[in-house]
Amino acid sequence: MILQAIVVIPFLSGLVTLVVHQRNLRKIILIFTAIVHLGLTFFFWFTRPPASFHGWLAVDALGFIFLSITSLLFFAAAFYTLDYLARSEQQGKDIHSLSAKEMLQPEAIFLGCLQLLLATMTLTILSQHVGLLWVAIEATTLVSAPLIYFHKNERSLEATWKYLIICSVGIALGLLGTIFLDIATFNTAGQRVPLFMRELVNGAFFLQKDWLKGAFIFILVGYGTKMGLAPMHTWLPDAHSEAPSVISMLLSATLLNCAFLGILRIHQICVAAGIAVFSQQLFIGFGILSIFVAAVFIFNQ
Amino acid sequence: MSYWADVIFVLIVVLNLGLLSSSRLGNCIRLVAIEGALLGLLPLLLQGGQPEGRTFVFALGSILVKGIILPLMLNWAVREANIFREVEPFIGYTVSMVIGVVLLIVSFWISARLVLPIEVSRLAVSTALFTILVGLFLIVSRKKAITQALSYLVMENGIFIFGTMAVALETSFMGIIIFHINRQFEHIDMDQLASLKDWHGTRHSEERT
Amino acid sequence: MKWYALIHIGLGLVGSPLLLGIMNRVKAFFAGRRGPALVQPYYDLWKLLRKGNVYSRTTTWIFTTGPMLGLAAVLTALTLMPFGGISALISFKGDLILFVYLLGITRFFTVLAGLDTGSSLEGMGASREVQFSALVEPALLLGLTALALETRCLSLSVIYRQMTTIIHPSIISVVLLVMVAFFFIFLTENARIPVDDPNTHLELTMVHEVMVLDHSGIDLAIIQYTAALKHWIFGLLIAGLAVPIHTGEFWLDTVGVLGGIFIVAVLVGVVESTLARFRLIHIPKMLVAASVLSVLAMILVEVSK
Amino acid sequence: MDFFTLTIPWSFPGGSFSIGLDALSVFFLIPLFIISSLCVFYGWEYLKHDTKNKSLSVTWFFYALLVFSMALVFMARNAILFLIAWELMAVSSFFLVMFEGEKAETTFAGWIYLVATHLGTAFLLVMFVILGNLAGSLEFNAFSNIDRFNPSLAGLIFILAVIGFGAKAGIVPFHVWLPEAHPAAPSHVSALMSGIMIKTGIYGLLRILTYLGQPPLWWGGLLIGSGLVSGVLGILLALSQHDIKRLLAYSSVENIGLICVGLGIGMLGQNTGMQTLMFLGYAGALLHIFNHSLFKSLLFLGAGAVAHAAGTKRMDFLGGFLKKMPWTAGTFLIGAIAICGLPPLNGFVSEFFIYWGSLEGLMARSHYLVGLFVIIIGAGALIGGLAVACFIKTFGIVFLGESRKPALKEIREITWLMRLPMILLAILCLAVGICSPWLLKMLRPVLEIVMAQAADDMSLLFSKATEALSMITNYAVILLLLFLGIFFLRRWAVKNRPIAAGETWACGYLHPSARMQYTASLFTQPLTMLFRNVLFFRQYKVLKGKFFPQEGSFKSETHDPAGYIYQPPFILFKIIAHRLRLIQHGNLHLYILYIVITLIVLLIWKVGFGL
Repeated sequence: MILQAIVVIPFLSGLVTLVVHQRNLRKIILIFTAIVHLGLTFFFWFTRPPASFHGWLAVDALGFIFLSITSLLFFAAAFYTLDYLARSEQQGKDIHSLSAKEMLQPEAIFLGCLQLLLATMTLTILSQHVGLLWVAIEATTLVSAPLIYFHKNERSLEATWKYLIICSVGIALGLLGTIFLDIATFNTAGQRVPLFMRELVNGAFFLQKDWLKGAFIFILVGYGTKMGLAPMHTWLPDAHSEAPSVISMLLSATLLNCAFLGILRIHQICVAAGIAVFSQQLFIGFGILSIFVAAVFIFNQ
Repeated sequence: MSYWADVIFVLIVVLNLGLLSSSRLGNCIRLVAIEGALLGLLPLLLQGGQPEGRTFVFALGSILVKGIILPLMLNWAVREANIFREVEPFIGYTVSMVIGVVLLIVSFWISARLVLPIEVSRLAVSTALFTILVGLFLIVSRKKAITQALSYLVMENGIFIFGTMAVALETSFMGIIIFHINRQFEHIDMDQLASLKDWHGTRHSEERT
Repeated sequence: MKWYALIHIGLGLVGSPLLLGIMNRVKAFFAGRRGPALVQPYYDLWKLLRKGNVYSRTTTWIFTTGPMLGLAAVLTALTLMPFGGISALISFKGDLILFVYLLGITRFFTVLAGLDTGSSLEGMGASREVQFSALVEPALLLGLTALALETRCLSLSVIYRQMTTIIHPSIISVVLLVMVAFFFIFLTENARIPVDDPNTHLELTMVHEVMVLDHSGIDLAIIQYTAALKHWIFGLLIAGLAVPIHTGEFWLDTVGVLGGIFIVAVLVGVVESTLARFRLIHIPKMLVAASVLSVLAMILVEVSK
Repeated sequence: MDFFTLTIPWSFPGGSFSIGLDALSVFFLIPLFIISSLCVFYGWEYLKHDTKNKSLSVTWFFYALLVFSMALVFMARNAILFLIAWELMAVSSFFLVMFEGEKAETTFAGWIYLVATHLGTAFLLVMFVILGNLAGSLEFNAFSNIDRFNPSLAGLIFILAVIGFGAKAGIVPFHVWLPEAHPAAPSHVSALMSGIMIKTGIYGLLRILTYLGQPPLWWGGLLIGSGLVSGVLGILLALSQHDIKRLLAYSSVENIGLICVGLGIGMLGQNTGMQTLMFLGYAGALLHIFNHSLFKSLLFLGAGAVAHAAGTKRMDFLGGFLKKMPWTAGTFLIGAIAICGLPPLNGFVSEFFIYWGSLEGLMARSHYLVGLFVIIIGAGALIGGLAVACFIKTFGIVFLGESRKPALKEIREITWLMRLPMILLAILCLAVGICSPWLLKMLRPVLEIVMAQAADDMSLLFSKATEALSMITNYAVILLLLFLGIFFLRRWAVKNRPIAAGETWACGYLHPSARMQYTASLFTQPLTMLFRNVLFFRQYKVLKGKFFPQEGSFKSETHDPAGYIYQPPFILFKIIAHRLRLIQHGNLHLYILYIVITLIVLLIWKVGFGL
């Protein structure tokens, strides 16, 4: 039951913040969510909660690392945002230097989406079903779009638009990968393996190798775009430079992890299915390419 | 039963090729609408035996949305931004056709590798792959934001074909989820478009600053 | 303690100024004049010892310690030098390295003393001296190594004792080459004509003399005595090779070597009066020639074995 | 082997915090602690005036970190720990070099230093990986029981070690950072760096050599070759420098060259089985490491004091400092005599061993080795001669004569706190020079490790060496006694002679000025002209006016030939990086095109060909 709480609470508080009008009430809700989330994660450190929602949500070892990172960082981001909002408010009022077009995203939407982002990220981490994982990642993209579009000027609109288009193309490929995985589970023997991580890993040997490879490629490219692997990283610098610093911190620190988690899940399946060499080669290739591209661009900034 | 499915698949391939070569926006929207409607029928045919009620509702829903609602919204956006012709796309139409054929060959070749376990028509995988690749290609090769949204829809259709196959393979729950999420995305897409009517991928930060 | 080695050191201390006298007398003879008395250098030294000193205001304690340390180093080097076949006061394996570096100390401090006065002329002399000495050291060490390779032992006294006893045809060519190399080094180290003119009066042309330009009184005496001793040491180096006989009779050998040294002095006098000064850029070639000769000697030794 | 080991389990994969002390480590730790503690006194006073806007606590933190990391390098017994300490040393010394970061050339020097050390570390990384999987674990004692190597692999490991450690030690092709970084650092730091830090490279090389077993012939040859080239090129470049600290940095390159020659001779002895050759080579190298750390730090402290007092490091602006800074001048003189290897001091002892070693090698009469030893003796003597010239120039131009730029601020002798370390170091140099036989006895355990041989059959060698050293000590004493004798004789003789003061004789020129004195570059101009095709010698002459000559100017400088090796690769990388920038042009379509291309390529490659 607690497991559902850690997802539902941020979701509800996000919706409430969207609606509520008083400024400091919103802030209280934000702080409350951050504390509750961190408290629950801390609690999970001691007693690993049982799977809930008949197997769809569970905290496995891999997910737990990401969960602790995400909640800790969100906790920090929450406090930082309070001050950030106050300062940008101040900036907007007194110096009027912001160009006329420069308006700020209404605070309600900003804080609301922030909490929804936390909810969706927690959902991604906890989901054991591959399909649910895809839905959660899609949700994180949609929720984070308005966050990037905080300073409403022409450049951040363009950055958001790029972020949306490229990430949705990526996620569409991710969806295709999930479907490939689903088809891969249907083998000649006729019995089906449900798309739950536990069954997939145990029954991995019976999956069709070709479809599994196809699934891996699509998911790697799809979620790789979201994660910012080398050839697909092009949206990352633009989006992060336009987004407010706290958001780019959250994006790069936690959101990329969730996308990476998606890839790691499929990697688990590949390892179980015995084609580990195939996936490892790709990982190494993309890794080196990303390091090289990053080095070149850092050198030039 | 699979005969009809093959007909639909061939029709979809033809529609995609048509999309590649058409320069008028209205025409493109109409092609995508027909393609959406055809795809709506697919789950019924692929079901093989007696289609249950759920897939029936599902097919009807998808025809309704893909065939009618989305084109209307796109047309509204086109009228709103009063742009009717795709002006000098990155890659010319004839060249797009050639690339379309190449993509067809590639998708057939890859689908030959990905043998389907069940006796769904051989065309299914290749048509799906082809539609996705055409969608991706259109996003890249067309300048207008609206055309990009359109080509994103084409890619959705491609995935939908895969989805229907999966649905045929009893993962209906997945299909429904896919369906709703995409709708929400299209909606957000639309209002963004309204405010970006003249935008067509201007050059960004590095050069100007 | 070999007491007779002390005699040789005494001979060196007393006889070294005589060499200068001989050289001047030979030059005078070639020039057709009577020339100064043989013992004239002794008179000069005695005169300088009794004169007063004039110190430049820019000089410091280095100006006075330079010559003294130079003399001390040369005296220690003298104790190392074997007198022809007869071994030196103290000899140990590897003393030829110490010998070369002791001469290095003399050079180091005479140049520093020269620089202390801060005059541009002394600077010029110092820079030339430093250039030549940087090339003399390899030549000297290679020469000694050639001898060591020939006689297969590393102590100066043992080398010279071996050298004089075994006389057979192959050794003569090696000895000749090394002697010529040592002769070049003799001319450079002691500032003889082809390298530098000891009694010129134009400061711009001097090398060794200009560094001691500002010394006066007892410092000048010390420097001149050090120069004389260096003549004696290098003379010994060459004479030890030139006089091959080693009768075992102490007095006879000593007289033989003394004769050798004086012949070397006469030879230098002859060279001084016949040759004119080389241009400064040719002198490095001459010094490199010296080291090449020693290397050639080594190759001959290798080949003959 | 280690008489003290401490192993703490450590969660780092493959690594373990295992440190140990054996004779070799202790031999390197002693100079480290001596010099670092002395430099603290010096540095305290030296930095006191520069606190206008820099917080000293940061620099002293990094100073402590540097000393700690160097000690850790000497004690590390695990490859990972060694590399961590190595990296820590590089980073902390980088921050120390950047103390005067506001100057442009300091940042430039710091940047080159950082890049050079990390390139070197990359080679070390590869070497430790090879050694690691050969020995099965990354522990050093696991390396030692690798019984047999196939020769090509051992050769590769040796090459990597020479490049990796050579980059830190400053062997010629990799020495480019040394003359940049050392002058830029504050003097007490460059004293520590030049004294000890470049020795960590030699320590690493020695440590790895003990694991590689019997060295083949070409290893010794390589070390001797690179040593001689470093020696000659180092001293030639030192000769032609105007900046006093750059001069000292280049002379460090020369001394490292001599150390490598010693090591090379030792390895030749090990290969050909000639005991004396091996003993003399290694003993010479180790002694020179110890001696060099002493007199080089003394010289750097002296140079720092001069630069600090005068405000500039250019020798041509200095002059006549002996009269104003007697203590600094005295200690600098002792350092200069020591580094030239002149007898009474410690420099001579190690050079004596190296020459003696090469002479012994010559005696061994193996034909093709004779050529090598002749070259060593010839080049060694040349290096000695040039070193004498170089340090006569340094001492003469800076301390003797008149001050060339009277306008400089009033020069005062440094305070006692700075003088004390220099005097102590000078005394140490003299002490090591005089009582070298006892020092050799202390060296015995270290030599056992390096020569990987039992001590007993070395006793004959030891007795011969100590006998020679005691002779040298006697001669040093004779020299000093003679000097005292002459000194008192002279005082007695001069007692009642008139002493007059006058003007330096400038052959009749009426009003000589201080500017007429010889400058640094002019002093060594004959020598640098002799070797001008080795050094990149540039002269800039400006002569205005054809008939009525106005003012002209002359400037000559020598560039490091090795600098030109590293120019092209860095320019190439800059061009590539600039060209690659175009990927990020902001055009959405092409972004998606990248994704599509990756997808299709992967699909075709992986699924299509079914690889």
